[in-house]
Amino acid sequence: MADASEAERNMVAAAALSMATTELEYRVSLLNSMVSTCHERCAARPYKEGQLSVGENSCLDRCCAKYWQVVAIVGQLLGSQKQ
Amino acid sequence: MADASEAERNMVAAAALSMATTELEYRVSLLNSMVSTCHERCAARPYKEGQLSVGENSCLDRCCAKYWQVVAIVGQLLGSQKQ
Amino acid sequence: MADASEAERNMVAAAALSMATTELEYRVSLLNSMVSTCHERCAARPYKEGQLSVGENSCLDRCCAKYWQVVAIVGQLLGSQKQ
Amino acid sequence: LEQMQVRDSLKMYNKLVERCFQECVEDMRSKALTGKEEQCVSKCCEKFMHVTARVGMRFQEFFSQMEQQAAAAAAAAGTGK
Amino acid sequence: LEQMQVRDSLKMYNKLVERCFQECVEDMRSKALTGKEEQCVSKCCEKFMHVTARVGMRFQEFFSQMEQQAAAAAAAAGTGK
Amino acid sequence: LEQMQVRDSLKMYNKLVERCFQECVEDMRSKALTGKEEQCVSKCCEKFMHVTARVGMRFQEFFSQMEQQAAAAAAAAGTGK
Repeated sequence: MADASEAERNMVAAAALSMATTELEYRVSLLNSMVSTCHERCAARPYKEGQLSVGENSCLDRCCAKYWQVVAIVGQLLGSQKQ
Repeated sequence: MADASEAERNMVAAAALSMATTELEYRVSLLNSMVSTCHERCAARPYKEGQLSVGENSCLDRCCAKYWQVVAIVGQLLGSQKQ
Repeated sequence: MADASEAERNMVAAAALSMATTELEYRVSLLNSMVSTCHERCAARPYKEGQLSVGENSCLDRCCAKYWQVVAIVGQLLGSQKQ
Repeated sequence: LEQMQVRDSLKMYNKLVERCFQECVEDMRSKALTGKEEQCVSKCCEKFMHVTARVGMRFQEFFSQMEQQAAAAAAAAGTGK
Repeated sequence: LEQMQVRDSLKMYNKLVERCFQECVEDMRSKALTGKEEQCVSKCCEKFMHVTARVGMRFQEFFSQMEQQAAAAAAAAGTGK
Repeated sequence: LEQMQVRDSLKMYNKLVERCFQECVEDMRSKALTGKEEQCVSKCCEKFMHVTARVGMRFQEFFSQMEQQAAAAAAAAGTGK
């Protein structure tokens, strides 16, 4: 009996770890897309400075804000389609 | 003896599972490329409609047909080079 | 005692294998980017020949040489930022 | 395998967001999407799902056809004996 | 997870090299980077790191805000009982 | 590791198909590849394999050189003791 419940707990822990890993992978890949897309849009070319200017910084903030909105719209549409 | 053959069977099963996973990954990635490439080619811009028009649908069918032909040509050339 | 040291050796071996796999993945992905980028830059279009011309070959050699230099610069900057 | 499916759908989600952002978001002068951008994102996403369904259908047809041919060839080889 | 982090940073390293190569290396007439190309690669890399830091900050803000809202909603539901 | 190699070659296969499709297939007015498209795909694929071989050669040279230098440096450090 003790054995069975331990095995069960182990399985639950493994499933939780695997879900957490998937969630983490998702966030990492989302962050990477945001960085890449917003760098593309906001970094002034040709590269003269390594630092970000004030304009570039506020462009990045707006880019992130818009990105979250796109995430929300797409998530809603994908979710509604599944049902 | 029984043990050895069971271990063997387990190894064969594991190898088969791993091959099936690789095959599945290959198909998923092939499907993703087809979807992405054919969306690129056939979806009319700017996006006015969420639905596909008749023209878009037949464009997609032709795109898939051509894609398979490219898959075949490349597969043949990669195969012939290996030998 | 013998058991503990064997477990330890196993863990060290597993860690080494995992590091070697990561290193290998890194090299494979670096090679793939080089191939893709230098093909992009050096392969003459439209594709008339399957073979590489003399010009294409030396373009590829220079492309690889420049690629390594970029690898070095980026590596140095990423390294210096970490400390 | 179920785990793999979840991962693939999250990957597709991320890619769809990236694609529709790049095709629809025009400038960074405001913090909020304009009405036009928002509409474009919705249509882009909807269209992409329809494309996925259509291409997926053709994809499955192709593979099931291939398997039938392989089975037919195997049967023919058996008869030829 | 640590393993995953190492892999992710190596992946990012590779992508950064590819991006800055493509944006900065102009031609293949010489074996060595020109001074201009070299400078561009440095600035490209530096800028990218700053972009990563800024976007990462906004990213974490967003998720911690979401978690706070979820906690607040849970608390409100508890009170409502 | 062998498994990894199979996966990598399948990945490369997929990417090669995508690349040559995008560079060679010009329009979607017919269900079959035109002669010109077909030829382009063959040349594209062949050329890519040659590029891979050439770049792979330079790649290996570079890493074996690096390892030699590391070995030489280690030997020099040993002598210096």
